[in-house]
Amino acid sequence: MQKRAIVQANAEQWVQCARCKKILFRPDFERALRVCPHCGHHHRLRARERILLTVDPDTFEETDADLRPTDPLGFPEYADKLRKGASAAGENEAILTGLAQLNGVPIVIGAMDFGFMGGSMGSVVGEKVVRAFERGVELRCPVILFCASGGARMQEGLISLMQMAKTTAAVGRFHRAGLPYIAVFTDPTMAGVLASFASLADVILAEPGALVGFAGQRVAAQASVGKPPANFQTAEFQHEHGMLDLVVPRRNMRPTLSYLLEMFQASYAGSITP
Amino acid sequence: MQKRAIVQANAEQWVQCARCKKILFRPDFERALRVCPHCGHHHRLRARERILLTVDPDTFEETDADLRPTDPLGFPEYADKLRKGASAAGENEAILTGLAQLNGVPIVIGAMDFGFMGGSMGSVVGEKVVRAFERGVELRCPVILFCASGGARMQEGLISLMQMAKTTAAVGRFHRAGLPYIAVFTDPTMAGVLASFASLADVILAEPGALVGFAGQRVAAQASVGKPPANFQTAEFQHEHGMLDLVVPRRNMRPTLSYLLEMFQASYAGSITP
Amino acid sequence: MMTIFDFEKPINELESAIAELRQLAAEKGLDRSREIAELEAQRERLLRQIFAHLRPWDKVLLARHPKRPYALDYIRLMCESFVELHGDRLGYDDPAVVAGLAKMGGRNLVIVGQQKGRDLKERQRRNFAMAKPEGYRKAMRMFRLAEKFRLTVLTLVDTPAADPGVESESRGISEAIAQSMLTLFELTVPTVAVILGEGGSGGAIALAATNRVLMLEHAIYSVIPPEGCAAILYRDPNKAPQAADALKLTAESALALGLIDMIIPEPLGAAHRDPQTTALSVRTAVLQQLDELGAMSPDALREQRYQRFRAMGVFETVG
Amino acid sequence: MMTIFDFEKPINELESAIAELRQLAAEKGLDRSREIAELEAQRERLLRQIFAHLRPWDKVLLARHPKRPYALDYIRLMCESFVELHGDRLGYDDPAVVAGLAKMGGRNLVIVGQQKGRDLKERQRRNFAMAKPEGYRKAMRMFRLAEKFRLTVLTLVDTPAADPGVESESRGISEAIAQSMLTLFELTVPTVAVILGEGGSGGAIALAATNRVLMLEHAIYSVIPPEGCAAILYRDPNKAPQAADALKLTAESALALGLIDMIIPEPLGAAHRDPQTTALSVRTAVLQQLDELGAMSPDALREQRYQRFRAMGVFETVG
Ligand SMILES: [Zn+2]
Ligand SMILES: [Zn+2]
Repeated sequence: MQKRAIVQANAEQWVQCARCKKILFRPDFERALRVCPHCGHHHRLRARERILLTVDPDTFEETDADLRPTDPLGFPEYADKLRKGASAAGENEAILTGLAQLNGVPIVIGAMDFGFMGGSMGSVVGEKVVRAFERGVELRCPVILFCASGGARMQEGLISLMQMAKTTAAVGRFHRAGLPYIAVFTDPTMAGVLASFASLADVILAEPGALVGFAGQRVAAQASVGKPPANFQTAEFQHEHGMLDLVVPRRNMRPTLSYLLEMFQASYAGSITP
Repeated sequence: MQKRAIVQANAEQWVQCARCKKILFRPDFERALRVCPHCGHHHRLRARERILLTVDPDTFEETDADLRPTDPLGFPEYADKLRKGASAAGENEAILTGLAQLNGVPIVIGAMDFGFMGGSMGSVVGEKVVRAFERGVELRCPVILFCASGGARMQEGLISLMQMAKTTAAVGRFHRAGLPYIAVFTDPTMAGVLASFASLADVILAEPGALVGFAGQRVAAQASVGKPPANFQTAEFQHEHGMLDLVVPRRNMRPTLSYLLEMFQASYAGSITP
Repeated sequence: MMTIFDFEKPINELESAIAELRQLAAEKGLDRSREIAELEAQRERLLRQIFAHLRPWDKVLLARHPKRPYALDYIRLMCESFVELHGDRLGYDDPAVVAGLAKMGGRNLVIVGQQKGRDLKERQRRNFAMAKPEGYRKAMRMFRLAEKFRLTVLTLVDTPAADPGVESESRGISEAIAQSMLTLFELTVPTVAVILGEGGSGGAIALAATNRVLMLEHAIYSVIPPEGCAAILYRDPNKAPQAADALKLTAESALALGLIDMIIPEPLGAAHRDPQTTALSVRTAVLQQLDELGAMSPDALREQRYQRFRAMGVFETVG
Repeated sequence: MMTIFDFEKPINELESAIAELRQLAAEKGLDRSREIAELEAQRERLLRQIFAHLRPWDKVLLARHPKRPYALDYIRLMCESFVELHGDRLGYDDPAVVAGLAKMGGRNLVIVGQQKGRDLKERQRRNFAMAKPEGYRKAMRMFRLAEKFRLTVLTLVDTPAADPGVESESRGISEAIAQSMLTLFELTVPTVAVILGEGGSGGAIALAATNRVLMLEHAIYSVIPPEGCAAILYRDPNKAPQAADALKLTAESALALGLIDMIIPEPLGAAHRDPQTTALSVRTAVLQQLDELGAMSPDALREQRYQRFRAMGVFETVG
C-alpha cells in the first residue's frame, strides 16, 4: 500500500517494472535504457526513442513524415483508432523512418511503434518501408529496421495484406543491389510483419524476451497436439529454432549493429577487399 | 524340395524372387523387366541392361570406355577385387556412360553397376561422371543418371572422398548451363554417392523399395534414440521426407523420363516458349 | 439470418425432381419435356434470385462450400497432362500443397496449389489446406525449377490460413511465407495466381505475389478470417457476417480496389454446380493472361510484378 | 601395441617436475636453472624421439586427443574479433557447427567450423562435432552471406563424421552435404579450409570444397574411419591401426597425393602442448594463402576451385 502511494505521489520519479512489478527510480531506469535492473525485462520504447538511442547524436533526419493514413474501406471505428493512435504514440503512423549515421556510417533507419494501433501495417507503413529500401538502394546505404508490430492492419482489409507483398518486393530489390539489411525484432514482432519484410534480413537480431511469432498464442495452442513450450514465441524460442542470429541485450545493440555494418562495408562503401 | 530340384535342373528357365522367394518363369520375369509379379520386388539390373531398357533401340554409344582403375595406394586386396568386379559385372568399372536418345531426344546417360565392387565410387567413376556432365554442357544435352552404389570406394582412400567434391563441382557447372539433370535412385543408393552428385538433380526419381540412405543401417540405429521406422532408408521413406520427387515403378520409368524431358525442352532445344 | 445454404435445399429438391422425371421419361419412353422445362425454368429463376443478392457472408460460405472444386479437380479438368512432384528437399513433403509439371493449352507449366480434402481422412491429411513451412518450401523449389527451365508458374490459392501450430512456428512458418513471396518476385518467367476459394491472409499471399491475380466470382480474399475480425471488432465471433461486410473480402471489392486483375465468372449456382464449366473458364482466363504476359521480356516481367504491388496502398500526403 | 598415449605419461611426469622446480625456485629464491634446463632437454629429447616415428594410428589418436584445441579455441586465438551468428532459418540451429563474422589480420571473414565439446555435457550438446543437416544448412547460409558481402570464407574442419542418426537421415543429411559442397563451389570469393583434427569423410569434405585446403601436421583426413575400414577389411575393428596404414590418412600422404595444398607444422609434442603457437601458425598459413588468392578475380576463384578438384583422381587410359 505504501509503495503504491509513492508511485502515485511521484509518478514522474518512480516507475513500476511491467514484469517483476518492482518499483524503480526513473532516472536509473532511463539510464538503463528501460531495462529492469532486477529482472532484465526490456520495456517497450517509442519509435523515436528507439532511433535516438541507436544512431549518432544529431544525425537523424526523418523522411516521409508527410504520409497520412486514410480510411479506404470506411471500416468501423478506424478513423477514431487512428486519432487515438496518433496521440498515444506521438507519431502519425506506426513506423518512423529516416536517414542517420551509426558510428559514422550513413544508414537508412526505421522503427515501428507498438503504441500506434499495435504497430500494425497498413498502407502508410507499407509505403514507408518500401521507400526506406528504395532510398537505401539510391544512396547505397545499409537499412536497419526495428520491428514492433502485431501484424497487418485489419482496418485496411486486403490492402493491408498486399503490404506484405509490397514490402517483400522492395527487400528483393534491395538484396539484388547487394546491400546489407539488418532487422531487429523487438517486443512484439508478429504475423504479417514477421511473415514479410522482417524475416528477410541478412542478419536478424532480437531483444531478450520479445514476443516473436506468427499466430496468436491461443490460436497456436489450439492448432497443436501438445502444449506449447514455456518459451513459445519468445526471441529465445526463435533463436533456438534457428530463425534469428542473436538475442542482444539493449545495451549491446548499438555496438553489435556497428560491428555488423563494419563487416559488410565492402558492399556499401564500395571497397571490395576480400 | 521338388521346386528346388526344378530350379537346379532348369537354371536357365527358372528364377527365384530375391524377396518373396517364389519361383518365376524366366521369360515372364524378363518381360516384366525383372519385377516380381507376386511381390513387386524390383531386382537389380546390370548397368548395360538398365541403359538398353531405357533408351531408344540402337542409339546407345558408350563413352570413356577406355578408362581403367589403378591401385594408387597399394591397398590390400584391391587389385584382386577389381579383377573380380570386372568379371562379375561384365564392365571395367562401376559406371557405364554414353550418349543415346530417349524418345528421340539426345541425352547423356549413365548407369552404375552394383555388381562392380558394390557400385563404389573411386577415380574412374568420378571421372566418368564429371565427363558426362561436361559432355552434357558441350552438347547441350540433358543428363540422366541411374545411381546404384554403396558409396565412396574405400580402396582409393582420400582420393575417393575427393570424387564427391569433383562430381559435385561438375553438377554445379551443368546447372549453371541451365540444363536438366534427372537422377534415378535404384537399389541401393547410399553414402558418398547419395551425399554428392546423386542428390543434386533437378528431379529425383526412385525405384520402389530401393535402399536409399547415408549411413549403414546398423550405424544409423546405434546413433539414434528410438528405433528406426520399418521403412527406414527405403525410397518410400525418402519420398515421405521430401527428399525425392516420385517413386516410379520400372515399367513407368521410360515414359516418366520422357515427360520430364519434354517439359524441360526449352532449356536444351533452345526454344524458350514461356 | 438466412444464408446461401438455406436456399440450397429447395434447389436441390428441384434438381432431384428434374433428374427423376428425366429417368422416368427415358425408361417409359414418354415425353415429359414440358414438365422438365418448367421445372428447369423454376430452378433457374430461383438461382438467379438468390445469386443476384449475395452478401459477402454468402460468398464466405460459398468459398468454403464442401462441394466446391479443389486445386486437383481444376488441374484434372484444365490440363492435358500433369505429373506431381514432391518434397522440399529439406526433410518434408507437405500434402497441403500440391505441385507439379503440367501441359495446358500446349504450354508447359509449373502448377502449385493448396489442396483441401474431400472426406474427413483426406481433410486431415491435407491439414485443411493449411500449409506448413515445408509446403511453402516445396513451392519455392518448384518456382526455382520454373525459373531454370523457363516454365510459366500458375498458383491455385485455396486456404483458410497458413498452419498456425507449434510445429510450424518452430520451423519458421513466417520466414517460409516471406521467402515464398520473395522467390516469386525474383522470377523472370510469367506468373499467374488464381484465388479458387478461400484466399486466407498470409497463407494465400505467399503464393499470390504474381504478375496477374485472378479470382473466381465467389472466392474470397481477406487479411483476416471474418470470425477473427468479429472477435476483435465486436468481441463476438458470431458477428462474422458483419465483419465480412466490413472486410470487403469479395472478388468485386478486390477488383474495385485494384488489387486483382480479373474476376472469373462462375456458372449460375456457383462452381460446385458445374466444375467442368468453371475449370474451362479458369483455363480460358489463365491462357488469355499468359498470351499477354508472353510478349514481355524476362526483366519486364519482374519489373511489372514489382510495380503491380508497389502501387498498392491508399494514403494521403499532407503539407 | 605402443601408442602415442603411452609416451605421454613420462613426458607429463617430466613436465610436472619442471613446473615444481620452477615454483620452488621462485618461492625460495634459489637458482635451480641448471636442473631445469637438464629436465627440459630431457623432455625435448623424448618428444623428438617419439614424434620422429609417428605411425598413422598415432596421428589418429593425436587428431582425437581430448586436449587438442577445437575450432572456437583457434578462433579465439587467431582473430581480433568474432561475432557468432546462428541458425539455418529453416527451424534449427546446430551446435556442432559454429559460424560467424571475424576480423583476422585486418580481413573480414566468415568462419564456419565444426566444434567438439571439452566436457561430457558440451560434447553431447555439440554431438561430438557430428553435424546434422541443419549444421550444413547453417554453413550454407553463411557461405551465401559471404558471397553477398564479398567476405572471405574460412572453414575449420574437425569431425569424426556427419551425424548418421535417424533424425538426420529423415531431414536429408546427404542432400545437405552435397548442397554444402555445391554452395562452396559456386562462390566467387576466396575460400580456405583447414583440417584441424579429424577430417571425417563426407562430414569433412562438405566444408572443404575450397580454393585451398590446409592440414595441421597431426590431423587426419579419411574416406572412412579406420575402425570401420578394419571391420570391412579384416573383419576386426581392433585392427584399426593396420587400416590406418592402408588408408593413407595422414597430412603427409594427402600432400604427396596432391589432395591438400600445405601442411601446417605443429609445435613439438602436437597442438595441445601449445595451442597459442599452433593457432599463430594456422593464422599465418591462412593469411599467406589469402594473399595469393586475393590477386584472383571472382571468376578465376571459382575456376581455380573447379580445376583443383577436377584434377583429382588416378586412373589409366587403355588402347
Ligand atoms: Zn523487472
Ligand atoms: Zn517376389
